[in-house]
Amino acid sequence: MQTPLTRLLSAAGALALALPAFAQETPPEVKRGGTIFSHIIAEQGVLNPALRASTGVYQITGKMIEPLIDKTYDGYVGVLATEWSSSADGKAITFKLRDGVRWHDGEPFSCDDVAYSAMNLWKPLLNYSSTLQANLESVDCPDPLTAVFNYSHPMPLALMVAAMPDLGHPVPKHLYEGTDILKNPHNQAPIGTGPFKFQEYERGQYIIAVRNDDYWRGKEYPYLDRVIWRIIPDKAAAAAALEAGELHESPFNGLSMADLERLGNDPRFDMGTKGFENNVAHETVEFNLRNPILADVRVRQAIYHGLDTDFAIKTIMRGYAKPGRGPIPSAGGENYTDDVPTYPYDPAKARAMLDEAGYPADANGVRFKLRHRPAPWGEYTTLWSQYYAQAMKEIGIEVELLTNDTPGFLNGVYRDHDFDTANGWHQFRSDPAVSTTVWLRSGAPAGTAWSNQFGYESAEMDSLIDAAAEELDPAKRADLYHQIQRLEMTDLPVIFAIEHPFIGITSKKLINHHNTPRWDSSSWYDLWIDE
Amino acid sequence: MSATPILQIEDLRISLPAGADRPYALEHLNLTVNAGEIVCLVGESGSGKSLAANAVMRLLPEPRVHVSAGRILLDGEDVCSRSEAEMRKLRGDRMAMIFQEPMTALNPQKTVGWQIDEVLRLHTDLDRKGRKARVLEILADVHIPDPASACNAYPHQISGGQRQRVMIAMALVMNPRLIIADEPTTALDVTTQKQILRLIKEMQAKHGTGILFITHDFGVVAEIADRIVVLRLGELVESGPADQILNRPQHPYTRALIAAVPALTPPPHKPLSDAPVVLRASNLRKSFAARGGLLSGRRNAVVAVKDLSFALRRGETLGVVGESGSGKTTVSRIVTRLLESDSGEVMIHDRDLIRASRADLRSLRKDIQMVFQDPMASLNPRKRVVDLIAQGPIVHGVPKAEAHARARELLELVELSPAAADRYPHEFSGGQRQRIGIARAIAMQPRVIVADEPVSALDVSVQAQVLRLLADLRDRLDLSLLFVTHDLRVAAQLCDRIIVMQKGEIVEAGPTAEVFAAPEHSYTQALLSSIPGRDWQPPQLSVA
Amino acid sequence: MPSILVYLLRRILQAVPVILLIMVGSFLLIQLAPGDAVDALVGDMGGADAAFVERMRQEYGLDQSVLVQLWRYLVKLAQFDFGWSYVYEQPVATVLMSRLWVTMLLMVGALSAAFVIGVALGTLAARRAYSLTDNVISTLGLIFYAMPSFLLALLMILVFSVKLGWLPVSGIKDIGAFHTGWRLWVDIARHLVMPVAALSLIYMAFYMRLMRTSVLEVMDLDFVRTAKAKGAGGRRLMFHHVMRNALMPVITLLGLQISTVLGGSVVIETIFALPGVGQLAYTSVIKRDLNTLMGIIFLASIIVLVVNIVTDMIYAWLDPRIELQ
Amino acid sequence: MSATDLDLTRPAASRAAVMWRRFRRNRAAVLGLVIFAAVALAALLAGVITPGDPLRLAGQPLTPPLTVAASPFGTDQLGRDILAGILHGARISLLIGVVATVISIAIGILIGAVAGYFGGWIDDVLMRITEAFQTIPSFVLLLTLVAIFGSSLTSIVIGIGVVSWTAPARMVRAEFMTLRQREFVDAARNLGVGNASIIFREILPNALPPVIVFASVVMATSILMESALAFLGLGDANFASWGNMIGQGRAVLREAAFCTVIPGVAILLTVLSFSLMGEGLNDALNPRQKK
Repeated sequence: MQTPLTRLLSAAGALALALPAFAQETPPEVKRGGTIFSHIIAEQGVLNPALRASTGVYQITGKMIEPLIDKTYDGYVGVLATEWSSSADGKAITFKLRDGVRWHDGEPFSCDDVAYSAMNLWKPLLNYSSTLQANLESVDCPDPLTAVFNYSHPMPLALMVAAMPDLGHPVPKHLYEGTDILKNPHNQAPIGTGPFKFQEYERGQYIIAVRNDDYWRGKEYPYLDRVIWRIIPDKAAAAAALEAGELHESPFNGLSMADLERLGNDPRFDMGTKGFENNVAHETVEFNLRNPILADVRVRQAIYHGLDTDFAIKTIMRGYAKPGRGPIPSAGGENYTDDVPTYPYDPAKARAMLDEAGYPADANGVRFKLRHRPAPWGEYTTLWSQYYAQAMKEIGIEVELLTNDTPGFLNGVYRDHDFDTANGWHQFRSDPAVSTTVWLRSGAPAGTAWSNQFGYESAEMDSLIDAAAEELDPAKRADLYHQIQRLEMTDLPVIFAIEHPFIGITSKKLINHHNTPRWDSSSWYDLWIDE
Repeated sequence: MSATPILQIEDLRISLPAGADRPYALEHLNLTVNAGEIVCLVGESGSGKSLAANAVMRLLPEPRVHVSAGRILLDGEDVCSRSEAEMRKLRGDRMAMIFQEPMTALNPQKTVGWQIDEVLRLHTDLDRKGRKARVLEILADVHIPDPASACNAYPHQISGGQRQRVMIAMALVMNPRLIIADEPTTALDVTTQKQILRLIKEMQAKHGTGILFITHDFGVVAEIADRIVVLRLGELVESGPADQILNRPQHPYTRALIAAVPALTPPPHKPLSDAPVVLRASNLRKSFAARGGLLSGRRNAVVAVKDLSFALRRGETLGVVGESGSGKTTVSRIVTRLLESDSGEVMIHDRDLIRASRADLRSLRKDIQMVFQDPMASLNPRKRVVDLIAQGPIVHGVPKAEAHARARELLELVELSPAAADRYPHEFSGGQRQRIGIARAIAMQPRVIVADEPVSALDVSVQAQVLRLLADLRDRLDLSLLFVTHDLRVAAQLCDRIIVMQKGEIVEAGPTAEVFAAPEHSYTQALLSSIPGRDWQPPQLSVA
Repeated sequence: MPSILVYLLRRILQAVPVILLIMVGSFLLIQLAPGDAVDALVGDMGGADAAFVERMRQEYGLDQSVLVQLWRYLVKLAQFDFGWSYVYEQPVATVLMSRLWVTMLLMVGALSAAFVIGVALGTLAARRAYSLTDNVISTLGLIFYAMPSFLLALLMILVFSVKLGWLPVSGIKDIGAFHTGWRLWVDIARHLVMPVAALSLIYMAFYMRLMRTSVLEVMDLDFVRTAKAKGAGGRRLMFHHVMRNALMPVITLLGLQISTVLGGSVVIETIFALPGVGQLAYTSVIKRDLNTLMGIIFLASIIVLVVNIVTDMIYAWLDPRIELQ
Repeated sequence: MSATDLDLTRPAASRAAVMWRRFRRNRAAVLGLVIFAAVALAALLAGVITPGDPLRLAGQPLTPPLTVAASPFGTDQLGRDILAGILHGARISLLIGVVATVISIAIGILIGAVAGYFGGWIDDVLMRITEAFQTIPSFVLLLTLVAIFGSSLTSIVIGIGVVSWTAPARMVRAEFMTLRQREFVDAARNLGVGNASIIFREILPNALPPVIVFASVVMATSILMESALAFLGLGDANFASWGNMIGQGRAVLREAAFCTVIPGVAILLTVLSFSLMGEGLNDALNPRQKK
């Protein structure tokens, strides 16, 4: 139990050292002031990361509301927390909180805020956090700068730490207590501790945040005067705006691949996946094992053999992706392994396997038909579904695409199980226990999105998942996850075909951009603009 | 009076566009209008008389229809060589026009005053006050009762007669040398027509204007013409002083036209009082409520027919006579139950048509058939003639082949070639269509035929033929005829008895001859005295 | 004066059953759609656990039966409470109000441009009927009509924004410039040029063709001949006698099309990132933001009602034969 | 009498011949017919010129037009042949245009005819329903219908039909209200002809010509509506439709404008051909409107 604790503590220490180091690295000619225009593709109803865990929310609130812990290229570093440790039985996790931090309204930040947020928002109201904090019983405040989280079952510290950047944002208790939390006006006008203060939200148009002159990192931060997010749902319009200089950056594939690639070649812009490593997603093909044809694992494997993932990566993702190796992406750190069974593109083999499984082609070359539901998550999933349909035709499977909007898709797939195959994304959230293993475990009620819609039931898988969730030893934990990966790649209830981070495009005028693995969700305290 | 005539048309020719049924609408037209003279240009439809009028005003739909030869001299100056701008100055100032239908000829969106004022604005330098005074003056001149309020009225707010007075005022306001009146009284009721004709004569006498008066009605001609020009299919057939043309026509066409004018002498009274009554209508009443639901406000109901009773005997022709708004058309619709009456009964052979059930009504309809006013509108343009005629019998269960064979026979009966059977209605002339309509009615072998203004849309010569056919069929098939008409001449010719209606009520009824000879009711008297040309007795002419 | 008030009151009362029919019908129709606002929310967030989903359904009242939801909605609506927007987490009235002006500017701009230019060109074409001018105008009209508005919008962005840099690409105003007063309005106008053009083109084509036919028809009417016989001609004839009468069918069409224009703004607002009601309608449908969608439909009903009353009044003003009743 | 025997020497030209003559006189309409014939031919011969599934991989993605003989119009971002898409898409567009129009006109005729013929409370009720449909922006209603029934070709076509019937209904109603007062209707009633027969056999054939002309407008709008749906990503992905091609081509608009422009021009030409033919049909069926 000593090893992880020490390492994490040293990581926290590293931040303390890194701070002045960062300041030294910053070129002396740093320019202060200025406004940055950032692209956001979808309107956000709620600007409270303690109520809505999604990158769309973090992208904005990250500048105003800070988490206990953030993730950098050097590992996990404390933001509002300075140290963290776990009790030996793993049932108590203690955070030391940063001193001298004040909310934007001037009130001091303390353990009360953390305890209130955890018990009243994170546990009952925050998506995914409810699962994570299901066993949270109480948060004690022995002193204003110490928060002790008490669990009824062991909580691996690594899991907790990995989850905190996304699911660990405290909100000010004094503004929320005694109100209807979901309708609290600060959900749209957030009060945080971050380097920028919320100023204005013009629906459908923009959100403005301005410099916090009382930021805890020091008077020199942040460098910028203002951050403005422009809401542009249309990718082509956003591309034109970026080109016209009306935007400085567009994260999370806010432009079409074609425009990203085109503008990536423009000397005015930096384009790439750097700074998005923490937000990796899989393009999938999901099976409904209730269909007797698909219940046969040979059929599922044959389908995998029929998919030319390299072609799809090249045409759809323009090379900014790699083949998937099961539920955990290569960005998953020690929990990831590439030692898994694979199914390289081999249509001849796919055909042979289908023949063998008892599905020969008829006179028209058709073996059977599948009703496929493509997720409406935008360019990648749409094109991937169409590629999938094309590829299946080559091996004699007729695929009918049933296009629906989001609620229609989620209902068809997760509640009604009215599909043969489906495709969509699966986003990896720092640790497999946050949202990945839920997908593979049996027993979830029908209708919950991203819970087992396959009808996949494996006692072995279930026990592996349960064991990993409470395993405190990081090495053993990693090994359990490797086993899970291998089992998934063998049983294949879902094909994690392609692993891809998001792509962003940024004006070269921005200095210090994308310098952390979840940069667009981070606070931008050190970002400045050279103009 | 000046030596040069006001209007001189010399050898005028108007060309039609290629593809028309004839190359020229008008050829070799010569005509002179002197000051203080009314020249009537008479002709049936298609004679080109209106085009001639428009040519004088240079209002032909050029270039498709245009003057291709001849001269038109206004006060000795050639109109044809004028530019459009010069013409605009002439129009309304030196020559003016009065049209047939005053409702459509006035701009519905402008007040009467504005429209007269426009002439003054276009042709004078008068200021607003001066113009206003002149407008009021001219309105008073044409005997509009309250000129000041008429000024602010829109055309739809005044009566038809008043509208035509406004048109005349508009034509007269600049004291033009020439007025062209294109069928100015055709759309009016007889009593109004009489007043308007009187007004035109009065104005002309007062101002010494030359008038070119276009009409198809010899009654009107007899009433006002100084000289007459007769046109037929674009050609001048005869012209001369009124007396000569009216009483001693030379050209066979003129003679035929005049012969076709129904004489005002009713047929001898047929003794029918012992014939059985085929149709008895009693206490019919109909009022029209303004359409509307719960929330859409109410308007006072208009009573179209109040408490009307009459009887029709076998073989008899009963005329229903009245001006527009008298309710005569409503009567024809109620009697055939095309319109539901509010109360009363219509007994046909002891069966009440008004209260008949759907099934009974169907069989009753066989007994009472109708001939409609507009022979174009009353024939479904998408059906062949044979289908039109056979439709009724087929609906009533006659086998199709038999009905068709019978339809072809009927065509002969109405003096149409059997070859007509397979044609569509638009291939026929108005008179022929009306014959088809009659054949359709007869195909049902009815006891009663209700004829609603069956000849009012037809030219005089055709009118006479159709009337003759109706009378003939009535006698041969022992039919009874309920004949609705506004035209007293027509009524006089055909009807055994007449009912005179005014505002939904019968003001007088009796044998036609008696009513014509000694009208008792003042309204009947007014009607009879308004018949144009009633003092002119068309000569008995032998027609070749 | 009171008669006009009585008229207005009656029109409004007449509209009540229609609006009620629309609201109930739409409410039940939308309920047929698979999934609800919470599903959409979960989709947006990239997932959520079962507890969260259940909690949100309760919060939004989506766990109740359809009829209960409908009744609650109608009761609120009767008090002019449009409910809560699930997507924007604001009262629907606030959401609508913040977007209505954009759509109104877009619609009024597009329709007036279409009307003025369409009527002018249609009249010109009719005056020079069958000439070269007429052929050019009529052909243009047909091409305008056949041009998909989104294609035109994309091409305009390419040419006027990207290549020439004359006009802003998207949005309703220059964000971050913080213009005020007349500069703000100039800025907004600049942003609306392309959307208005793209939206108005098809209607311009409609009005152009209709006006041409209508003018030709009116020119054949008797009273125009009367006016000519009076010596009127040229512009005077066109303006006082022909156009006023010929406008009537165009105005009828204008009144009938108002809701179609609202529908057309969906695509245009999406392309130009205009924060208007059209885009909102699209979002509300795919996110099952029931209350917002109902609010939009209600708003559309009111707009249609108002426009119909206004066109009827214009009608009555243009044609004295028609009485408001 | 000379007038009684009509001069039947003139051979009665068949209706079709007369209409064709009038149609032919309008050169633009003939051009429309030619374009339409080309589109129809493309739809017919799609399988011959570009055999196989138009959605399959046909070459290097984003091949520009006129560079590779196999794909003269180039390929899209998934390497699908654009020519094949255009030809096969013609089928879909025509199918949508025709079926949606038939649906909307059929509903429109039924409602308009009944409302216009009977009048009174029936008219009131039907017109209130029509107003309700007309009040909801048709495209928003279409989006809702597609959200409910999914983006299948069937539901899109039915949806378009269902949202476009109000204009034909009003038009048919207006025609019926005029025509029911014409004397030939009274004549038929007077003969004892029943209501249904009067509506469909007597009045409807006379009310049809303007409706047929209007059908060309509905057809054009249907195609535009489908393409707008597809543009928003709500088209049926199982078929190569022009709208789908534009919707997806838009992502590569700057890089490969031909992916958008070629189907865009196809839509433009098709819609244009409908309007042109509509003008010609108007000349042919309603000759009185144009002297």
